[in-house]
Amino acid sequence: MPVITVIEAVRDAIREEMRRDSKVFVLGEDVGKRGGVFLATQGLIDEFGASRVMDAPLAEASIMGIALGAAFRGLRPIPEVEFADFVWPTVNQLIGEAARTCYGTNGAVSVPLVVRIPYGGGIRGGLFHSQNVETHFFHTPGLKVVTPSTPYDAKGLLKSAVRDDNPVVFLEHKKTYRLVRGEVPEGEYTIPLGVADVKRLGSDMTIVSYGLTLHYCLEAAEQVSGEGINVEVVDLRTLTPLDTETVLESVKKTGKLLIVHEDNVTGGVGAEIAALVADQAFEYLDGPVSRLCGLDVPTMPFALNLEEAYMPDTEKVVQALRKLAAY
Amino acid sequence: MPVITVIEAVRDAIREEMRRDSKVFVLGEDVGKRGGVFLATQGLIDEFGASRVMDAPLAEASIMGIALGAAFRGLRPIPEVEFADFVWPTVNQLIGEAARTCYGTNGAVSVPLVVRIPYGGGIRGGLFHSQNVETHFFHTPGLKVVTPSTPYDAKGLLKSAVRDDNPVVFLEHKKTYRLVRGEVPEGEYTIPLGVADVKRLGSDMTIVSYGLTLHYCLEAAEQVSGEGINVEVVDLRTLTPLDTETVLESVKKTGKLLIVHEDNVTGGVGAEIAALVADQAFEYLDGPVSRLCGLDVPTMPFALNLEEAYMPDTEKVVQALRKLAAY
Amino acid sequence: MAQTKPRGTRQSGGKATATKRKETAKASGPLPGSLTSEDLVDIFTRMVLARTADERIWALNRQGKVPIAASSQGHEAAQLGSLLAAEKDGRCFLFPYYRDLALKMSAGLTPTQVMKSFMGKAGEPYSNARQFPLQGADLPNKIIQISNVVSAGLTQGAGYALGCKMLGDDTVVLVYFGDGGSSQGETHEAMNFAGIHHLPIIFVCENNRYAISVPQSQQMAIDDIYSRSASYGFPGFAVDGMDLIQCYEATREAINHARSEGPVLLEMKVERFMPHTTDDDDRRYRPAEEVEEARKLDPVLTMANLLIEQGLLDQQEVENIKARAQQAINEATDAADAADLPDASTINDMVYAP
Amino acid sequence: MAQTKPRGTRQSGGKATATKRKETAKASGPLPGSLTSEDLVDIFTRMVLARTADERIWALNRQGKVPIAASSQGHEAAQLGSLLAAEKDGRCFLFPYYRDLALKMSAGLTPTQVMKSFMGKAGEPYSNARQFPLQGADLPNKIIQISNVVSAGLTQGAGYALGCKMLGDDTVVLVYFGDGGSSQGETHEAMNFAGIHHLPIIFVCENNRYAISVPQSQQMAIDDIYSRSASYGFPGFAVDGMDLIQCYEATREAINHARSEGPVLLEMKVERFMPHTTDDDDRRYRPAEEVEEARKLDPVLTMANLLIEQGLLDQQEVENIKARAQQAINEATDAADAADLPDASTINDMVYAP
Ligand SMILES: Cc1ncc(C[n+]2csc(CCOP(=O)(O)OP(=O)(O)O)c2C)c(N)n1
Ligand SMILES: Cc1ncc(C[n+]2csc(CCOP(=O)(O)OP(=O)(O)O)c2C)c(N)n1
Ligand SMILES: [Mg+2]
Ligand SMILES: [Mg+2]
Repeated sequence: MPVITVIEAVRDAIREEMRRDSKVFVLGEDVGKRGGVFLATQGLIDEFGASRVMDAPLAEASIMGIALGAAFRGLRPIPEVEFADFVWPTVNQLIGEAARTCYGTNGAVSVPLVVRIPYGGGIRGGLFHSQNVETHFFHTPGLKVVTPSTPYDAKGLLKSAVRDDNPVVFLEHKKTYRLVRGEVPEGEYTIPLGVADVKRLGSDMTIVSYGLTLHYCLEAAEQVSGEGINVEVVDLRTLTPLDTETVLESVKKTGKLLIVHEDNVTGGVGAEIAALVADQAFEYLDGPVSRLCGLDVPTMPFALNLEEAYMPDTEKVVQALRKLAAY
Repeated sequence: MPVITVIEAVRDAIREEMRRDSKVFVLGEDVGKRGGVFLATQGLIDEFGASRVMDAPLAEASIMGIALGAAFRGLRPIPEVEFADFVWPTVNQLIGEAARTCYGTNGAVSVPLVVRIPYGGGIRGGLFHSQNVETHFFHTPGLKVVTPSTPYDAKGLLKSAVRDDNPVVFLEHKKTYRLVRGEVPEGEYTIPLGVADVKRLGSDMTIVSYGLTLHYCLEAAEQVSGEGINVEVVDLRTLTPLDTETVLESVKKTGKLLIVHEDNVTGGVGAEIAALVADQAFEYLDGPVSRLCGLDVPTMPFALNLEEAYMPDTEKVVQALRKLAAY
Repeated sequence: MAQTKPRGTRQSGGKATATKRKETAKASGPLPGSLTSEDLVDIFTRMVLARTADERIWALNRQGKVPIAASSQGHEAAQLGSLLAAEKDGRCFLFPYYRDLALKMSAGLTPTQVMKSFMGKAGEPYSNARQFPLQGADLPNKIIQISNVVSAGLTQGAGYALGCKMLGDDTVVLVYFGDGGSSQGETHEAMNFAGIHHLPIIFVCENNRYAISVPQSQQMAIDDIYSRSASYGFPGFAVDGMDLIQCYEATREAINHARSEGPVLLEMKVERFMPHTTDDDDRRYRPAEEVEEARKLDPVLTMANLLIEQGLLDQQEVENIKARAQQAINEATDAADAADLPDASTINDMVYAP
Repeated sequence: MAQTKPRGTRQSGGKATATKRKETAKASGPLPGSLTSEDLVDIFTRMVLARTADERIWALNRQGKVPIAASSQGHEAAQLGSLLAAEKDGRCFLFPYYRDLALKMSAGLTPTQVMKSFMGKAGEPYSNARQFPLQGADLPNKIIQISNVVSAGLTQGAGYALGCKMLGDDTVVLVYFGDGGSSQGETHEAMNFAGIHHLPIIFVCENNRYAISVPQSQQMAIDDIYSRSASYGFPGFAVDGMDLIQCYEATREAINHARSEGPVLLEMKVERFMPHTTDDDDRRYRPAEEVEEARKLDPVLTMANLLIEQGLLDQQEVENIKARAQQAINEATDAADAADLPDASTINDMVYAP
C-alpha cells in the first residue's frame, strides 16, 4: 500500500468525493489557486473549476452561513475554516443554527455539510494559531465531531463525513499534516463515524486519546512495555458519536485509565471520558482516573520552550503511565 | 432583612457599583429607556444618563468588542447579552480576545469587564431563548464564570465581579429572576469569586449543582430526608475559579456524588466535577458518580410537555437520590 | 429596473416615497396591469384574515394560552405586497423573520395550523411545536426560518441562492429582516457575498425604525438603509411599506432584476403598531401619539378604501370579509385549544438526520 | 476636511490618486508646511531601518531562526506617513495589525527588541515572546494589538475611542486593517457604532488588493473601500499609499476631523511586495510582472528621490543612512540570537490579572 501524509489523505478524500458527487463543493479562504494555506485543496480548482472550489471573502460567519444555505438547497458543502482559531465567528451558524436545524424543523431540513478545521499546536503558532476547539463542538448535540490521527483514518472518516446528512466538524491536527505518514489502500474505502480504534492492545492500563497526542501515547506505551507495563491505547477517532462501548470495555479489562489530550484539561473531552467511566465502570476501577492534558492557560505560547512546556509529549505520558502503574 | 428577587438583586448590585465607581457603565440592547428586556437596568438611565447606560445597535460582536476596548482604556464596562442564545457572535471577542488579553500581553493589559448573560430555560423559550452556555466559558482559561442561584449570592457575586480586573461571564438564570426570592442585607457586602456554598449539610451523599437546578436539589433533599437519606447540597456559585476543595471535602465525607445541572449532560460542567472526584477522591467513593442533567438534545423545545421532558426537576432528583442511596 | 444605476434614481425614489408617506390612508393608483381585481380582493381577504388572527393571538396571550407572539400589525402591506409578487412569479423561495406572521400565514397555512402554532400544539406546521410559533420550515410553501436569531437567515438565504445558481434553476430568494438586523455583521457579510457572485436574491428590509426599544437614530447614523447597497455594488431602493401596491410593484421589479442581474436591497418603510412582542411594554420608550399617527396609515384601511374607490368591493362586502375572518379564527382557536400537545416521547428524535 | 461632504470631493480625490498612482516613483510636492526637513530625513531614516530589518527577518526565516513573519515591504509609506502625523499630533493611540512592522518598529522600538521579537526571545516587547512577533501591547508607545485575528481590533479601537470620549480626554484612535479585513462583520459593526456616536477614530485601510491569495474582485463588488463610509454617515477617502507625504497629509486632516467631528475612513492604496508571509508562495496566484511593476513605486526609492530633489540629502548621505541601518540590524541580530528564551517557569503566569 502507498504511504502518504495526513494532508495528502485529506486532499485525496475531497477529490474522490467531489468526483463521486457533483453536489459536493469547497468554500473557504484561499482554497482556490492557493490550494488552501496547508494545500489541502491543491489542484482541485484545476479539476473542478472556481465554482466548486470557491475562494471566499475573509468573513468566516458568512462562509458557514452560506454553506448552511447551500446545504438547505441540497448541495453538500465542505467549508474550510483556515485555522481553528478563527472558528469563533462561525459558531452562531454552526452551534446556533446548524446543530438545531434538523431538530428545530422536526426533520424537515437537514444540513449535509463538513466543516474542515485545521487545529492544534506544536507548530510555533502562538496564542492565535494553535488552539484546540473540539470541546465546544463535542458539547453541542446536533453536531458530529471527527478527530483523526492517521492518514488512513483521515481519508476514510472524511469520506464518511461528506456522505453524512448531518453537520460534521472535521478537525485536522496541523502538526500531523506532514509529520504523520501511513499506509492507505489504493481503492475506495470508508470508516464509519462513531467507532473508536484500539491502536494498541494491552492488559495493565488503558490510554484514551485522539489526534496528535495519540502518537505520543503509542510511543510511550512502547517505552514502558520494556518495564513490563502493558498498555492498551484507544484512539477515539470520532468524539461525536462517542464510542462509549469500546472505552468501557477496555477500562473494564485493564482497570486503570489515563486520558491524554492537547486541549486544556478543565472541562475538556477527557472530563467526559472520566465521568463516563466513573459512572459506568466504577466497579472495575483499580485506580484513580488520570488525565494528562494541556495546561489551563489560553493555549501554547510562541516561544519554543513555552510551547514545549504546554504540550503533552511522549516523555510526559511515560511519567504518567509509570505513576498510574505504581498505584 | 428585606426579601427581594434575583432580578432586584442584580439591579441593586449594578446601581451600587455605578454609584461607587464612575468608570462602571452598562452597554447593551434595550438597556436604556426599556430598562433591559428583563428590567435588570430599569431606572438606571434616569440616574446615570444615556452615556453610562448605553443602548447598543443590534450587533453582539461589537457590544463585546467595544466593551473590551473601553476596558483597555480603564473603564469597567458591564455589557449585556440580551439572551444567552445570542452570545455566539461575541465569542470571537470573549473567548478569542478577552480571555487571552492578560496572558497575551504578559500582564500589560487586563480586561475588567463583566458580561451579564440571562440564560437557561423552563420559561417556554424554545430552542433559541433557553440555552445554557456556561460550559463554553468554563472551558476557557482566562475567563471567570459566575452562576448564582439566590438573590443574596447574585448581589454579592456581581459586586465582586465588577471589582475584579478580569473578564467575568456572569450568568443569570432567567427562571430564577422572579421565581426565587430571598433575604438580602441592607448594607454593603460582597461574596468572593471561587467559593462554593454548602447550602445544606448532610452525611449520606453529596449533590453538586448551581443555578436554577440548585433549588430543585434542595427540595429533593428535603423530601428524601423523610426516608432517612441525609443529603449534603453544594452550590458551586462560581464555576471558574472552581472551588474544588469544598467539593472534594464533601464527597470524601459522604462517599457518594450526584451532579445536577440543566445544561446538556455530555461534556457539561458536571463531567469535570465527576473527573475531579474520580481522580482526587477515588479512594473515598462508595458508589458510581452519577449525573442528572439536561438531555443531549439541542435544548428544550417550546411545547410545554417537551420542555418538561427536558428539564431536571425535583421529582427527577428524588428518583436519582433514591437510586444512589440504594447502591 | 435593470437599466437603472445602482444608486441614482433609486435613492431619490427612496426620498420621494419617504416624504409621500406621511399623508393619508390612500394607496398609490393607478393599479399595475399585472394585477387583476381578483388578485386585489384575494390579497385583501388574506390580509384581513391575518390581522384577525394577529389580534386574536394577542388576546389569547393575555388569557395565558399563548406564551409569546410578535405581531405583524402595520407590516401587512409590505409582507403581502412582496408575497403577492413572489406568488405571481412562482419561482421564489422565502427566508422570512419572526415578525412575518401575515406573510407566513398567507403563504398557505390554515387558520387552525396558525393557532396550533401559537398554542404549541401537535400539528404545528413549522416544527411540530418544538420552536416558537411558525419557526423552522414550511417547505410546502417554500419557506425556511431556522431561528429568530436576528439576521441569521441572511447568509443562509445567500447560500440558498448560491445553491440554486449552481444547480442552474432560476429561483429567486427573498430574505426578510428589520432595521435592527441591518446592524449585524452577518448582514454585511451576506450582502457582500451576494454582490460578488451576483446572486439571485432580494434583501427585504422591513424598517419600522425600532429594534425593540432602540430607535433608528441609535442604530445607525443614516436615514436610508437601502443606500447601503452601494457598498456591495448592487441597487437598493425604498418604498412606502404601508402601500401594498408599491410593495408589490417594487418586489416584482426586484425579482426580475435579481434573476437577470443579481441582488437588490429593498427597504420597506413600515410602522410597528404593537409593542415588540407580547412580553414588551412600548410605553416605556415610545410616545403614544406616534403609534396613533401610524395607525392612520393602517394597510387594512388603506386597502379597503382602495378596493371601494376602484369599485371592486362595497362597504358591506368589506364587512362580510371581516365577519368571515372572525368566524374562521373562532373555529381555528377552538380547534387548536382542543388539540393535543405533541407526543412527549419524541423529545429525543431528530437530533440527527437518519 | 471638516467642510467637505462625506463623499463628493473625497471620492474624486480617491479616483484622482488611484490614477496618479501608476506613473513613477515621484512623491507629490510641494512639501506641507507642517513638515520640517528634519522630519523628512528622520522618517526616511526610520523607513530604511524598518526595510532593512524586514529584509533581514525574511532571510533569518530561511535560515530557520524566525518561525514566521509578515512583511511590510511596500506598505511603509502608508504606515510611516500615518505614524508621523500621529506623532506630530501627540495625542493618538494606535491599534495596528500584523502587517504593520514598519509602524510598530518606528514607533519606538530598538532594533534588538524587534529581532528578539521575531526570534521569540526574552525581552520581546509586546508579550515577552508569548505571541507572534510584535503582538500584544506596547503601551510605552501607545499601541495595542491583542491578536492577528483579522478585524478583531476594530471594535476594540472603537471601544477605546468611546472610553477616551467618556473620560473627556482628546485622544484620537487609529485602527489599521487590510482590504481583506473589510469583509468581516465586525468591521461593519465597528464603523456603524463609531458613526452613531461620532467617535474620535480613524479607520486606516491598507488596501493591497489581496487577502493572502484572494484578489479584491473576489472580496467585494466595488473598487473603493473608502466609499463605504457613506453607509455609516462619516467621510471616507483614498490616497496613494505609496506616497508618504500624501499619507501624512491625509492622516493629519483625518486626525483633526476625528477629534472635532468624528470618524474617518482612510483608504491607502498600497502594494504588497512580498508573499503574504514567510509561509506563503505567491507565485501560485500572483503574476510576477505585477510585483515587478509595483516595486517601481518602492517608497524607499520615492522618498530618497524626494529628499535628493529637495536638496535635503545627497546620494552619499542616502548610502550612509542605509549602511548605518545595516550595521544596526547586524548588531541587533547578533544580540537577539545570543539572547535567552523566556523563563519557562512563567508558563502559568498572567492567565488572570492579580
Ligand atoms: C442576535 C440577536 N440579538 C438579540 C435578539 C433579541 N431581539 C429579538 S427582536 C430584536 C429587535 C429586532 O429589531 P428589528 O430587526 O428592527 O426587527 P423588528 O422587530 O423591529 O421587526 C431583538 C434585539 C435576537 N433575537 N437575536
Ligand atoms: C479571522 C481571520 N481569518 C483568517 C485569518 C488568516 N489570515 C491571516 S491574514 C489573512 C489575509 C488578510 O488580508 P488583508 O486584510 O487584506 O491584509 P494583508 O495581509 O493583505 O495586509 C488571512 C485570511 C486570520 N488571521 N483571521
Ligand atoms: Mg425594527
Ligand atoms: Mg490585503
